[in-house]
Amino acid sequence: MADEGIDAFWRLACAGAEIDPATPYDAWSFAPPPLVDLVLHGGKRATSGLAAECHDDVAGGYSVLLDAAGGPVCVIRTTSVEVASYRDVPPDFGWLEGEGDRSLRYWRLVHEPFLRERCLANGLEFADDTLVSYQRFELVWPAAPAPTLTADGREIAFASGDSVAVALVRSGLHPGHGGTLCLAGDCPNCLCVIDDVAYSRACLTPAVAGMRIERQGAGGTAVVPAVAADRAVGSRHLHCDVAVIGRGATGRAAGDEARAAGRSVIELDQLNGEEVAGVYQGPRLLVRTPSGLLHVHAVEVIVATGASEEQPVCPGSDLAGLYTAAAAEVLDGAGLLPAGTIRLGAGVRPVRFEGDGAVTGVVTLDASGVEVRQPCVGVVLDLGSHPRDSLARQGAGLPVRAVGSCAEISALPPAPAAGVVCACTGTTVDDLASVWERGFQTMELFKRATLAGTGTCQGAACLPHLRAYLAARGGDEQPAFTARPLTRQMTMMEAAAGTWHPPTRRTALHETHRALGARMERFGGWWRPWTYGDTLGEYEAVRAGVSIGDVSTLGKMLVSGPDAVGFLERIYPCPVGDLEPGRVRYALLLDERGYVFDDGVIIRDDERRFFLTFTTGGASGAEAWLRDWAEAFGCDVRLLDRTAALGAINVTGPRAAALLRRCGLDTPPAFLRTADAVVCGVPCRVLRIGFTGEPSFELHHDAGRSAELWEALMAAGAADDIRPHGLEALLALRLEKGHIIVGMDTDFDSTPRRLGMEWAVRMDKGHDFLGRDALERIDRIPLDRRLVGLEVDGDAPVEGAPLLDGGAVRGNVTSAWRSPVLGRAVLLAFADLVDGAVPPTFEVDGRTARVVDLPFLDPEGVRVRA
Amino acid sequence: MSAPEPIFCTRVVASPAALDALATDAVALRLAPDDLLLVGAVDVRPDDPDAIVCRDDGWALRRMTAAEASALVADHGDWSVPPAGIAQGALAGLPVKLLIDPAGDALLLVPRPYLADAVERLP
Amino acid sequence: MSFRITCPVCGARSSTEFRYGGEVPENWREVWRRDNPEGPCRERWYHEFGCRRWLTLVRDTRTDEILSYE
Amino acid sequence: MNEFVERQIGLRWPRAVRRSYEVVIVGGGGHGLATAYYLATRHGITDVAVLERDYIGGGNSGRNTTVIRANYGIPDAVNFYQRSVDLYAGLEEEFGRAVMHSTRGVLWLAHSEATLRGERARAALNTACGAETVFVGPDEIGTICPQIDLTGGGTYPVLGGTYHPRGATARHDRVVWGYAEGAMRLGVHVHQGVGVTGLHRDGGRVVGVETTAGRIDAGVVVSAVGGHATVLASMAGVVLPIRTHPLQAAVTNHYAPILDPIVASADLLVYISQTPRGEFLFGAEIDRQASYSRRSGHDILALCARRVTTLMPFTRQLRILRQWTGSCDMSPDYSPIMGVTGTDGFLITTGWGTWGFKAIPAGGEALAETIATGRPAPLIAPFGLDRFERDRTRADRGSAGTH
Repeated sequence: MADEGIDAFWRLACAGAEIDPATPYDAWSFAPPPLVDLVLHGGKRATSGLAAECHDDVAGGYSVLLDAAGGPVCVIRTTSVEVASYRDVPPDFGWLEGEGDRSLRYWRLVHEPFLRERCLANGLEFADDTLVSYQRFELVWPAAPAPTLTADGREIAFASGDSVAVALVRSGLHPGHGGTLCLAGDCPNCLCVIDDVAYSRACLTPAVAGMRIERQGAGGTAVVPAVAADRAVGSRHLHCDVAVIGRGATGRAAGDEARAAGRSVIELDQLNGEEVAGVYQGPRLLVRTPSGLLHVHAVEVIVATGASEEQPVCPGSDLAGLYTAAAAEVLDGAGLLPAGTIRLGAGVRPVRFEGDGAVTGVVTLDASGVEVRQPCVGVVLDLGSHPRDSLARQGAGLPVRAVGSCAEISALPPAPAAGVVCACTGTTVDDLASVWERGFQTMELFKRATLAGTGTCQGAACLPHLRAYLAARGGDEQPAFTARPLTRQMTMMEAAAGTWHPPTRRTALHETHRALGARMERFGGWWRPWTYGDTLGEYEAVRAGVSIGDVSTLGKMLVSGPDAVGFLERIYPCPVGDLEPGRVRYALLLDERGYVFDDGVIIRDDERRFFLTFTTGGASGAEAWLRDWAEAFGCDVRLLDRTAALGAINVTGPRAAALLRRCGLDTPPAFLRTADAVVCGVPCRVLRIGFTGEPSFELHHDAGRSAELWEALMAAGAADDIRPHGLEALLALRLEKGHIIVGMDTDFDSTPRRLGMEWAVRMDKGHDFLGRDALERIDRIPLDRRLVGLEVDGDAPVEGAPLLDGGAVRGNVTSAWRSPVLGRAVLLAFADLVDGAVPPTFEVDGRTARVVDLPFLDPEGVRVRA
Repeated sequence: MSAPEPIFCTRVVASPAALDALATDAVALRLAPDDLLLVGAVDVRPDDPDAIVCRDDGWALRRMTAAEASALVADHGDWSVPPAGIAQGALAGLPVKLLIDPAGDALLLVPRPYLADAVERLP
Repeated sequence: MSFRITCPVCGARSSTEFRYGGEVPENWREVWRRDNPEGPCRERWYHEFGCRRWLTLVRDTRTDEILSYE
Repeated sequence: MNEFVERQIGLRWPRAVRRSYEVVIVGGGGHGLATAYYLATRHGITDVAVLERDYIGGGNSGRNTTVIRANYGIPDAVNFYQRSVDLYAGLEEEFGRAVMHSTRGVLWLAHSEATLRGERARAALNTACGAETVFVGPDEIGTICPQIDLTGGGTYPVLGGTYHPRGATARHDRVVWGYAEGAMRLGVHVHQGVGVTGLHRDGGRVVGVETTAGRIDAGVVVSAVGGHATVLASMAGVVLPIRTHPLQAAVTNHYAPILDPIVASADLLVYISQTPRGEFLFGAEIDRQASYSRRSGHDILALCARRVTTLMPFTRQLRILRQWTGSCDMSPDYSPIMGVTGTDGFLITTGWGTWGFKAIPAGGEALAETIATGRPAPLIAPFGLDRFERDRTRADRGSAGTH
């Protein structure tokens, strides 16, 4: 070794680890070098490389690992070298390489590009069967500090590769009563709270340094964690032809077969930390992984989850010290199977287990039926197995098939005679007998009357026993109950990963409003300024001076085409064909039932081209509505939704026209007229309307120029004390004029007649229109209720307050506001008719409300036309 | 990747045949048979007397590579991106348009009212 | 529950991207009639998150399988 | 020890199906069994058969989220559900059986001014109709349910809401079984595994049903089916304005009791409660499309989880155990459709949408009265099928949201 620093390090290591310093060693760094940190701190115990580049590597060799700067970091000893194809990566390599989420999926993600690059450098072509050298090693020096975790507040050490369950056993703690029965995720016995997440399967969770474990025990009630950390959980979507669940021999063979047929394959295995939580339509699999939620979209799903060993049901079957054969193998491998553990032969069913907490003896029957007791400290059982098929059953009706032992039908065990049959819920065989006697004799009633099968393992362990019991009592073997997701429990945060609340849209003036101190509110799917802090002042600015408001959220639509007029005649209940360019016409929108679902205005640009507006809330549905009917009527029209493209600012108040003149609009359009003009240098379509009861000019313009236009109007209006108004003020202003807000002052079944808006419908317009038939029929039925104006002295009652008449509810307020200009509260309300007429007064909020004509303000429309 | 920014577009709604016949050098997204979105201010005159051609301020745009676009969709959408051409669909709950060019560049268009949500949700 | 709908303009997408338009009525003037069929149902969907166009398809309401597109 | 094992109720199944009954009720869910129970107990009519194609309580009665409340949006509905709240409160005494009725209070949250307005209206109307519902501000909400994040994760701040103290839950299965047991005890036949395949008519009148167990004659046939109301009604020539939608719900594993009230949010469209067993039970709105499928979806689960964790961050690390799907028969005005149908001998109870469980006692009682007296019971008179053609729909936005 040329580098003296490395050699000195080697000698130091030899002294520390008792190695002969003359032993040859190699020195190298990972690609990328920082991976060496994972060896020291992350439990990395394997590496892999292109076999063609690794033929010198042998088991037993020592290496000094270097960091990015070439400095020595640690010494490792290679313990095994295995050469196999890329496809046949050992299943534990994802974990042993220690990278990413330690899944095999992640291993492939980073190793495929790496191996491709190495192939290229060696003049080889990378393929699935490219040979890879898989090397395992141990850390020799410096000795890694034994990793620890905290269990029930106690710090315990564990060995690399331990599951939490094994770590607990290793430390002398048991994962809870019966907690090492299966160690394969099939029983609820080892459930623990791991890092605040209860109901975690200790047997399937790799022990990681620093983890916090609290033992929970089968059937134990978990406490809601005091700390609910906002752990961001990622989600990702993968697409493939075939998803294979289970990487046992059968699963791998199925995957190989699909690959050989040229299909893309994704393999998932819970031993890799990939737990399939559910099989959904698609088919789509939801998969929990340590790094987040995985959505696997497959054309076909193959379930190769194998079989689980039958769990015993007899007195004492919930004691600690019982093991399935697989669990015994795991513990034995970790050197933790207690001496004195006995093995029962295949199919030998114990009569009972004895012990207090932990097993001390097992009683079986001999050939002549005599009980035999064997003392022991543990019992390994061999009761046969049952398909682990809940995912396959969930996928019934979808392209999901089970293969291997998961698809086999197992024989039912003998009917259980005593003991706990469902460990999750603590249901005993006595409980089954009790509900049977009470008439609950089918599987589903059985389940509901005992809750057996509704716990964490969702019946996986108890189902064969429940069926056996029913078969013995009732004769017929009853089907398994429905398999529903989730097969593996996800946390709420995992389930929510990648899902957002519906977005709330912002106008181009959003930041402008916020800079002005507006309180923004969700309204009709948009953020809108509710108030700038002084609603009354905003109201007064409109009534007495000039004010601007952001109405960009209004729906806006262009319609053109040879059938434009005919189409709109069928859409609107008012005439359209007689509308002249330059005019603005208010219009209701009716559904087929004759009910009002939106309103807006119609403007004609030319013979075959129109501009329409809709309410903020109605805008999102307007385009779909128009397109649907255009198709249904076979109309040749072009439609373009302009809502996002156009901003709109309403300039309103007695001094609005004067302001606009100063802004370049020499002749503001008259009431219900429209004109194209340049305002403050911004091209606008100007609509003269009167929603607020004052002269109002809606300036529709390219949304990119909204902020510029707003600022210019504010500057130009400074001399008039211009101020913006929010939605709260607007709702009050329009109420004084008796204008409805669809959705607030209407119901799902509001006909124009119920709204007192018959004037907006022209049954005689000479065209059929949506809702016309229905209105003709409904109009022959006596009216039952009507929207009316009411006045009350004093403050406004609650919006929604009932109208009372002699104690009976006779309607409800839809909008209310104490009008500063009128000096009393004004209300819109639905009122029941009595003998064909609305009574003159009602009781509202303990006061007398008088029915009055609408509008409350300016009935002649003098102000609005000024 | 840059953050999305509001852009000016030109929107052309016309008969499918008129749009098919339209020649332009502009970056073009055919949103539907009768609906074309052109990035930038483009002077086009489709052969349809009822065509609607107007400036469209309704979009924000973000440039990225095709590989970044694929990764973004894998993280936030349940559909996959075609090797080239236009793709439309939901990404993190937002309606987006993607244009992948065969050279490996991609454009992501988000309706301008969702710009702030896009910045938050599509890092 | 969501399922895949193949939009003729945009391709296969989750049904959550679409607005549901309901069954196509035999006669839309029968405003209170709902056939509510259990089995094949001819209905309308609007691709709100994509091309914003309607499509008509036949879906089996027992399984949510799309049987055909028009 | 499993304290949830049924130890009181006993079901006595009839040996055989008789060929004729005075009343045949199709559908062995809560509504069908309650109707039979009240026919027997209140009107002495015991020559009654309830036909259930699968097992009793296996439809929506077994798939709901067990919420009982009366805070509706129209007087007729408030009155009706108030009756149900009262009957539920006395059900344990009536049956002599535990149904795990538990008065928890319902908290309904608003996160926007528009919704706040609706909640004020709800409180005012409920109060006028005698159902206690009070408007509450954020501070009171924090006192009633400290687990709620009043900032709504910074984006859905709680502006206020309503509190309905008599809101309750009960174990749904026990309600169904209690009615079944009570009816059976008085001689009502409840048949499981008997599906109705057709109706027999004489002239216009329905006179019997064809079943998988043969023909059964009936003086009156009552449709109390959930999910297939349209299918059965169409056999009687009755066209229903009903669409069947899936409704999904989910539960977590069980945890020590912490959440007392039932909490719903009208803006987030979600509701959550903790069951006596300790599971957190939550759900959202119906699926938009009509469907008879009962396959659950991942999308609604994800949405629910997002909403619940926004509202109550303490739920973040709770594990979801199971999800399921029921079939809701939705009427156009979100109100039920009950009583006579225009076809003699054929009555219905349907349109229960997402609120069928809470209506079981009042619905059964009123329908039994209608059958026994031949006149629509006053409580359900507003909910007749003819209201649609008569332009007398009962639009109830109070029930249109969730559960």
